[in-house]
Amino acid sequence: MMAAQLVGTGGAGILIVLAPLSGWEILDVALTLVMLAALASVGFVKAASGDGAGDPEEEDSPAPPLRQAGKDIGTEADG
Amino acid sequence: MILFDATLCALIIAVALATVAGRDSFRAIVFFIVYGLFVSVAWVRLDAVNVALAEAAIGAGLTAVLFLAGIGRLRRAHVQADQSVPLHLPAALACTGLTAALGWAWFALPLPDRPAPQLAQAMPQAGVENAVTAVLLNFRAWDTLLETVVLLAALIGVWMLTRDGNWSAPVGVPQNVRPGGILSGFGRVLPPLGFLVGVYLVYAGTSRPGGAFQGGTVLAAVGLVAAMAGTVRPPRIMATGWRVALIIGSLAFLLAGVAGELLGSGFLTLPVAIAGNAILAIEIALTVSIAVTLAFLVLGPPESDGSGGSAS
Amino acid sequence: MSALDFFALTGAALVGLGSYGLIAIRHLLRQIIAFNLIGSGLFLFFGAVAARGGDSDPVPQALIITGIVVALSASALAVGLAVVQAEASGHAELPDGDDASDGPDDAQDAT
Amino acid sequence: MADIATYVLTGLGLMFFLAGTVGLIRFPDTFSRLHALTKADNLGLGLTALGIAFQAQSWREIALLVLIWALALLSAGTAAQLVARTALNETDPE
Repeated sequence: MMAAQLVGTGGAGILIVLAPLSGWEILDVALTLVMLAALASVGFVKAASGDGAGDPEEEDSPAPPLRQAGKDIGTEADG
Repeated sequence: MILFDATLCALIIAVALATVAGRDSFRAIVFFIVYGLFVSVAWVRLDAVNVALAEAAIGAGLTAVLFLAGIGRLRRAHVQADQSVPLHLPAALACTGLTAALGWAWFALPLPDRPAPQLAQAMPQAGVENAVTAVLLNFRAWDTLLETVVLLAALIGVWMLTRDGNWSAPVGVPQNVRPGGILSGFGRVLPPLGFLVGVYLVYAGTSRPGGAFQGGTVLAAVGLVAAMAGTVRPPRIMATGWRVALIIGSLAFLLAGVAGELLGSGFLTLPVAIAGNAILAIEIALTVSIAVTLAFLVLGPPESDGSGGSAS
Repeated sequence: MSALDFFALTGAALVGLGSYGLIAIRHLLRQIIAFNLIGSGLFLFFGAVAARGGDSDPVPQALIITGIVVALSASALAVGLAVVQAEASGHAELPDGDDASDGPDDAQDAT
Repeated sequence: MADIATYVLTGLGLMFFLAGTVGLIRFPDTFSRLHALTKADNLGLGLTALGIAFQAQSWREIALLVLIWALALLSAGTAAQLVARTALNETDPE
């Protein structure tokens, strides 16, 4: 699970070091990598949780008051 | 640098081996993410930064999250865990043969005289400085137009898998988030930053590496983080506004194509005078569509609480 | 050996590895992962061919970007189908399709 | 002068990367591995970015480097917390 983090920081590190050698535009690649590694670590945590979509912080309390999150957007037409 | 390249290639193969031979699917995905990183660096070394961006965003990012979400959905359905893979000798032999054949093909192929001079001659008429963007949105616009249709077809295919009872539920599995927790805080801080990064990539795509696909993928990732952290609730399939967002890219493309026909330069051929502005407009519309489509593809068909897997 | 040779041969090796995974692994999700390995191996091979002969050629790069996006959408559909199959059968594997040819083995197992 | 700063800072950063990765492989449990990875690697990334920033041609590159590091720090801190909580849930079921 920590691999996602290692990929984010390690990959960004490799690309940053390469940047002066093979062109500064690869900083954009490093930025993208860090962004997506953030998403991947959320994905990992979610996949490791009990129902595949949980929050590890909620699962230690016995009866967690789950909320189904946030406000509705884009629900103009219902089926 | 050749030592760096050799090490990189060895690492790619080692990680791919671990992906195939790993103990369970969770580990396989871990290695797949690392694999995506290395392949992305390989594209940088091959002097294809546009592809490196796409691989970093899609290969190492969205695809892995798609598989992780797949594991989560299998777990919801109480599917039994997988076992390790026994060695399959005939398959191993056949695949070694396949690799050997491809390697032979590499050394047997005649050296082409590339890049073809036509592209360099045509670049002044493209309207953008990034040659890859010019190819994608102008010279080979047919490919990209049909690709947006493929994306839509895949999304329709995914939505066809929805159970009848879930049709009006929000897309994807219901996400549980502790209010005020770390995850929900992250879901508020990251999206604005990520949105900036995505828009920057699209904007950069006209003159340097980047573009609608890369920027759209980052925006899709932002949407996915927001959805998984509970900042926003995913929309329903029936939501009209989101349906418009899905098709606006293909629509803009078609409109530009028809405009090219009317202005006399031929269907999907942008007249030189308006090429720059037209590409920017297409690119913005395309980014919206790609971002929404990819995010919906990764979220999967709607599933409502409690009925996951019990309906059969 | 030039650097391009390394990348092309890596691509070839990835195609082989991915094909092996696709054949040998029964778990559907991991088969899809193996399928993605084949795809990116082919892209790498193609990219190495494109980088041959000097400057990098934008046309193959554009095709590869298209390919990466299409591979993702195909994978999404495949994951959706795999989950439905797993929900219906309780296993994330396809049933043995060629029961007829495996018949004798099955009979032996049964007795 | 700028070159020396780049070499020193980048070298230092790579050492931290190495230390963090060795820690990830060698440490016995999730928590100590997380500690090695999160702190050492992100310090390494920051030092590397600082070192490379001395070579930058324009402010755009420096801004990008800062943004990369900031994003890495933000996501590493969050991920460390969440991964640790997941590991805690696994080792200590109620």
